[in-house]
Amino acid sequence: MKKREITQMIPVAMLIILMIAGSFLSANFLTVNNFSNILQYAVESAFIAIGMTFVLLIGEIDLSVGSVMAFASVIAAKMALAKQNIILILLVVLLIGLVCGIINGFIITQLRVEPFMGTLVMMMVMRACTFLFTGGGPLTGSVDASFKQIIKGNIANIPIGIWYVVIAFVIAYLVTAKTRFGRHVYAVGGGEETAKLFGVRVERIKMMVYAVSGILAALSGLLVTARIGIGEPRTGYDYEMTAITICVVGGVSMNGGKGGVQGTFIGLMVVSMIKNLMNLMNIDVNGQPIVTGIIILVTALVVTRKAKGSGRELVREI
Amino acid sequence: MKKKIAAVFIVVCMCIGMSACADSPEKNSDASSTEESSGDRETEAADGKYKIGFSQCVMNHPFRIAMVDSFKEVVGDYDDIESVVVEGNGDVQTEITNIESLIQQNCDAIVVSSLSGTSIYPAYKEVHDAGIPLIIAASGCATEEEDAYNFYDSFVSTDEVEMGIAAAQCANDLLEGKGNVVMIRGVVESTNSMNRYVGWNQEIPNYPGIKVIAEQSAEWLRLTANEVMANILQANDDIDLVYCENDEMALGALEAIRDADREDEMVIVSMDGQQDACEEIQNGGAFKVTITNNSDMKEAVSAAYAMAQGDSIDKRIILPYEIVTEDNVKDYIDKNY
Amino acid sequence: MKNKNETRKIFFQENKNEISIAILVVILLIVSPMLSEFFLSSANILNLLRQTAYTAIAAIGMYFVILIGGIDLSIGSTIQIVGMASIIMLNHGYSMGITIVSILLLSVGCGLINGILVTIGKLQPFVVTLVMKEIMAGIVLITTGGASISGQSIPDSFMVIGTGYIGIVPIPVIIMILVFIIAFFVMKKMIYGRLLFVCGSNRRAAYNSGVNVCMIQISAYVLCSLCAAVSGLLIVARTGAFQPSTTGQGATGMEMNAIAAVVIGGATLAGGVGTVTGTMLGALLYGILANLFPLIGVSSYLQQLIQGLIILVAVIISVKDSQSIVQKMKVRLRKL
Amino acid sequence: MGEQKREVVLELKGLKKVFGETTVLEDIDITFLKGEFHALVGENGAGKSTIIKTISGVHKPDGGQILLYGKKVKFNTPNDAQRAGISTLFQEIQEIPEMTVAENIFLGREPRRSGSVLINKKQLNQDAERIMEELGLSIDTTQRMCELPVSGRKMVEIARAVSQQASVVIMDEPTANLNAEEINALFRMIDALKEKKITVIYISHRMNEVFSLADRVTVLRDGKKIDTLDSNAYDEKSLISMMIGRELTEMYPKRQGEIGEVVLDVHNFSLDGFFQDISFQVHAGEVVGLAGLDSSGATAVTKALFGLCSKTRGEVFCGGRRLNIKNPLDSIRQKLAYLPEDRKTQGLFLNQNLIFNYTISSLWTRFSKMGVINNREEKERTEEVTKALKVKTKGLYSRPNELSGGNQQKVLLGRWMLDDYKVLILEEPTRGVDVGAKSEIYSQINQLAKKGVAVIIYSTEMMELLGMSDRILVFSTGQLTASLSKEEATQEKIMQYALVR
Repeated sequence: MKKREITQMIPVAMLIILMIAGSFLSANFLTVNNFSNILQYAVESAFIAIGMTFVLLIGEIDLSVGSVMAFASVIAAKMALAKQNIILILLVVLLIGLVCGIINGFIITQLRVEPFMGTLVMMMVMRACTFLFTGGGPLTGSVDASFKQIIKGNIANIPIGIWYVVIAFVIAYLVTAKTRFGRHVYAVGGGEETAKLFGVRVERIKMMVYAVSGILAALSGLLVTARIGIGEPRTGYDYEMTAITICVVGGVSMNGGKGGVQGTFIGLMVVSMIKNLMNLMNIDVNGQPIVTGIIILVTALVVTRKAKGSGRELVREI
Repeated sequence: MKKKIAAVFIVVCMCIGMSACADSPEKNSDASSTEESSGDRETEAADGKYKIGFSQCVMNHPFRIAMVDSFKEVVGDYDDIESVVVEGNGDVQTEITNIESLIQQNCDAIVVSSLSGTSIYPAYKEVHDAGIPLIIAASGCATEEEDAYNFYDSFVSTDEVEMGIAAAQCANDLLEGKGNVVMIRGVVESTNSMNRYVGWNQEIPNYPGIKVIAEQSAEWLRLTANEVMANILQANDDIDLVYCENDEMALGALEAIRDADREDEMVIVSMDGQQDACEEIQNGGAFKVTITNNSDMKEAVSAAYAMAQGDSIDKRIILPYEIVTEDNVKDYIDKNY
Repeated sequence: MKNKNETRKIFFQENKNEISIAILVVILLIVSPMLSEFFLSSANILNLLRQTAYTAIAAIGMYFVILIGGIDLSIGSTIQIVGMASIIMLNHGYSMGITIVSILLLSVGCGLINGILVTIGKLQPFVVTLVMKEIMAGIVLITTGGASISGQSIPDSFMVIGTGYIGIVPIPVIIMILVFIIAFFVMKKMIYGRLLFVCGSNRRAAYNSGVNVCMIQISAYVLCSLCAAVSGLLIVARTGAFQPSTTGQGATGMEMNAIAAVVIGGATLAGGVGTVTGTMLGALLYGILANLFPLIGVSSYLQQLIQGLIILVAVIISVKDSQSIVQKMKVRLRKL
Repeated sequence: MGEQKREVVLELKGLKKVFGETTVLEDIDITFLKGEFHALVGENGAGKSTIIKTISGVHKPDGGQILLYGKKVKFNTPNDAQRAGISTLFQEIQEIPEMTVAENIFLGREPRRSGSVLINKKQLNQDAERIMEELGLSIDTTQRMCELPVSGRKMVEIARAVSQQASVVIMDEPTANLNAEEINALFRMIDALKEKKITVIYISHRMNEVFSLADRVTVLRDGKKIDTLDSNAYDEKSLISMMIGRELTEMYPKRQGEIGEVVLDVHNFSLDGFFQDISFQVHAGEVVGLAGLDSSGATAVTKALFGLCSKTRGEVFCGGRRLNIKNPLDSIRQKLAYLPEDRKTQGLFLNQNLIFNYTISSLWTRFSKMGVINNREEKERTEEVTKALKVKTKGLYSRPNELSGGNQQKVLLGRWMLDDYKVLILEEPTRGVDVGAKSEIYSQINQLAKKGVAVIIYSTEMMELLGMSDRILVFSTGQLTASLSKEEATQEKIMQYALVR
């Protein structure tokens, strides 16, 4: 079994163990509509986790996704309450995501600010703008049903949320595995100097990655608005940390160049299942981060051990 | 090399030095450890206007914002009150700093609404030491035996423990004594969630027929409540009543119940009396009862105004809470919105 | 003999960052009284320093970790767990001495776990400390069930740490100055400080020069948790009761404030750059803003916006310096 | 083969390159013919790598022109050179470890499905497969680069060059750390390139490779071109003499220090995979040179002595006591000193001031009491050393990356002069150092030797070893093949013992 398969097996093994344990612990865990329920409520985390996967693949980080999500959600709510047509709302949301992503990219690539600090600033600024826009409380009122259909409707009697998750991951997989942009993302993450040497425009790739992350965060903000029908400025607290958790559980390495969107999907399923299981078993939800935390440590320790087995080096690693 | 230490010491000494030489205004005496007797402050303010400060703990919840708006509106009616509002962001350290800045601004009376329970008591002590009357509005307060009890002068709020008890009674009436209840709590560590929980657990034991089959937290958020409720619906087939600790979560739960189209199987009891919750009760869905928390600051301001003028106010002013049900929801909406 | 302006030139050239931050702080100190006449009163300044003390001590701990090129997101939860443990122990009648010693041991334990996982386990510091933060926060919420624990029999000597005064200066401020002096002495005069700089700058070169890189890295995480414990003790000693923090509701946690203070002070996350004075000034800047905003009635969200922009400006200034160094290095590397 | 008129592919006219104040290349005129195997030979520092880096666009020439098929070309990035058909294999392998072989070959030029944005994965692998067969390789193109041995990764780089329809392939020391049959595979590849009429520019220290393959050889010395010879117009002796040219002049200061008793005694020292049972002795005041071609194990010995490698076997005695060294800290405590090969990444702290760089290893012993550093003493001693080494710097507070290569090396040497060490291990002491600084470093080494320090020098520059050392140990494929005293050691003899048989 080649080394690469082993490292990708771990998240899958984690998933299977969880399913088996779940079926014992709660009778109606392993049912079709419970899983459709899990997938339906994982749409927002899925979009943000995919965006975060791209950023982690180039070896950097984006802390501003939670706040961008909230800002887009609040703007979309304002427009939806004013009964604007859905296409216009979608365009505005995409624009917000794009602009935030490009600002992030500009701060990091042109001003040479470290990704952690650059996106932390964006997080604080966007969160403040969100609350200043709504004046603190949520924007309430009645939203017409067709707007809610974005997340509530069914296509071929499968809830639309599941379609979003599946389509998003298929597109993301195609982009990372099959397009030149996707391969260059891995190249930048795997060896930036080498990539630059062979004509990969590293800075352009980074800008595009942050734009993708911003757009996906804004889209998930739109979905939240459709789901709850109001503009809640407190949306998206800690979503960036959850997204990083999902990616790391899925085997994406934070040094860049390793892991993939398929791992992130498994990570998403693992994390969502834990939350769902805890709700079903009526366990205090505060315990959930402990379980995910331990899973991360186990997968991370095992994955790094596996990578160590490469050839015999002369000088000892420190 | 020694010069490098100077860079910091200049700044730190300047702070301490300035504070020592600055002529500390006679009103707030040095916060030395000697107990400052609170009663005998002069009553009238310098220019005949009274300054009342209001420290709100967090500004991201409609109920909290409603309190600040009503405070400003009520103060507007009095012509000789000048209001100072400071806003926290949920972090108790910021709240303490805000209250201290109210003390610096020589307020004649301070109204505080806090979520942080015991961690805020040092700020109450400082207000007390500075001899400024302190009114606690709509938040947890010290019980008799705690020493913080004598720091504040008046507690003007709906008694949330009472609201918890009322919620239990409503649940019992709706279920006629028997049924399964799902409880969705707010941020478990915030005091008003804690008080409502205490109230509910005091009352429920005397209705043996009612069983709480699920209890989860949804952090006051509609989106989280939506997901948590969807999961709970998966796990439990016969649910008769859903009790939420605020309207936001109740509306989120309602959304999930409608998605699972089980609205006719259960009823919803919640608190806060928000506008969209009342409208939900009006068009008669599963949403049956909401117990209104009183965000009206009239009593609090009048208590502060009186204290500023030196006359005393009794220690506990309990604002009535209203139970809004289908029949009285119409006039409640006309009155408030 | 080296002439006067020679040493002065070196002094300015060496501490460009610290001086630019000190100037920013002084400007703020001059502008603030104009904005609000209550700023310059003695009680307000002392309160400002008291509030800054908690963040400053935690930031000095964070400085050690950032200097060696790592990061520690778990100090927020360390402060929580320290607070909880101390109140529980005092309620069970342990003496103050035993409580404080066991608290410091507890935080050393947390620091060791972080350090060992990062150094020996070779894991990403971000992931390790994020996980530790979640685990510790979970432990706090489960043991307290979210309710606050009020201290029944808190000895006065414990309360004095949080609420007492020496002369007019609150004890936490004095402890802050003490921690700063110790840290300054360690970084300037002790071998340990020199080894931190060296490990942060180039791990392989440090190893080749006979530095025990693993021990230094682990000790940095232990120091960081220790400082967080001191800060936690001060916070809980002030109230005599423990309240699980509701900061989850969006206020940037203690760790983000500490990281911001260190970075404003001129340090870079890559390691090897930054001084204790810079961190101290960064924390002071943060404290002054936090004190000034309520005085002039700025809404809490406008505060967060302004703080974010100030961090950006400070980071760009410090990046300009280290950038020129890194730029030159890259060019040289390509030449050889 | 006669001098028939073949088409000139690449021509360098009056090429000039200056680093700081030293001119590294001076009016170089070389022509490369189509399909020929052209070797560049010369000592270390003769300018071979600089020529390649200038051609391949890593550096910009400071004078003269590069003509490709007669037209003047200008490359500002290596990518422009590649597109123009000149691809280069640098000494360090340029690869993305986690991506597959096929992706590494076509990095930046992935074939796209007609019209769509998607990569045509099938075609990508097919093209890679095709190139592999063409060059007679059996590497599975879906494997990841990090799973291949070093030779495999080198082959992939060559395949990448071929896939770029390169008309010129430049190789810098390609056979370094390759074993015998890997080298044969490389030669077979080079023959395949020759059939495809691709010009190969080849740099190597290994004379046997040069003799067996090269059509033409250009000899370089001190940045100037000596001559270009056809394959039949030279033999090993004349080539080496042309390379050396200058006799052992005053370049290496004489030293008559007397040789003391044995300081370092090594008995069948071995590290599996790198060297087997090496035994030698080093006396106080004696300079021992370690000579050996790449992957001969010489540099592994120096690293193992200083404690950088794990799982070494055999005994090492220092001053009579058996050394049990697990890491560099033990070595320093036993008074061993070590100057690493690559000063930038393994030696210096580029963003700390000079005092930090100087005193790091002698803080415990010289400059501190109970953990407190004595700053005044530190500044005085570092000032002394800086004057002694004549390091050109703006002051003790400047950073190493503001210094030239020579001054940086002096700072590193100065680090081990602040305390008295018994054994000084040097790796490539004067690599990338200008001539002026070289002689100062040599005189310092001699002074240290005079004071009784046992010095071990590993260097790929044979001239340096001959000039400096009292005894030369020659290594080849992990074995100690010869121990030549100062008198009997000559370039030819060293080369004989060093060459891979």
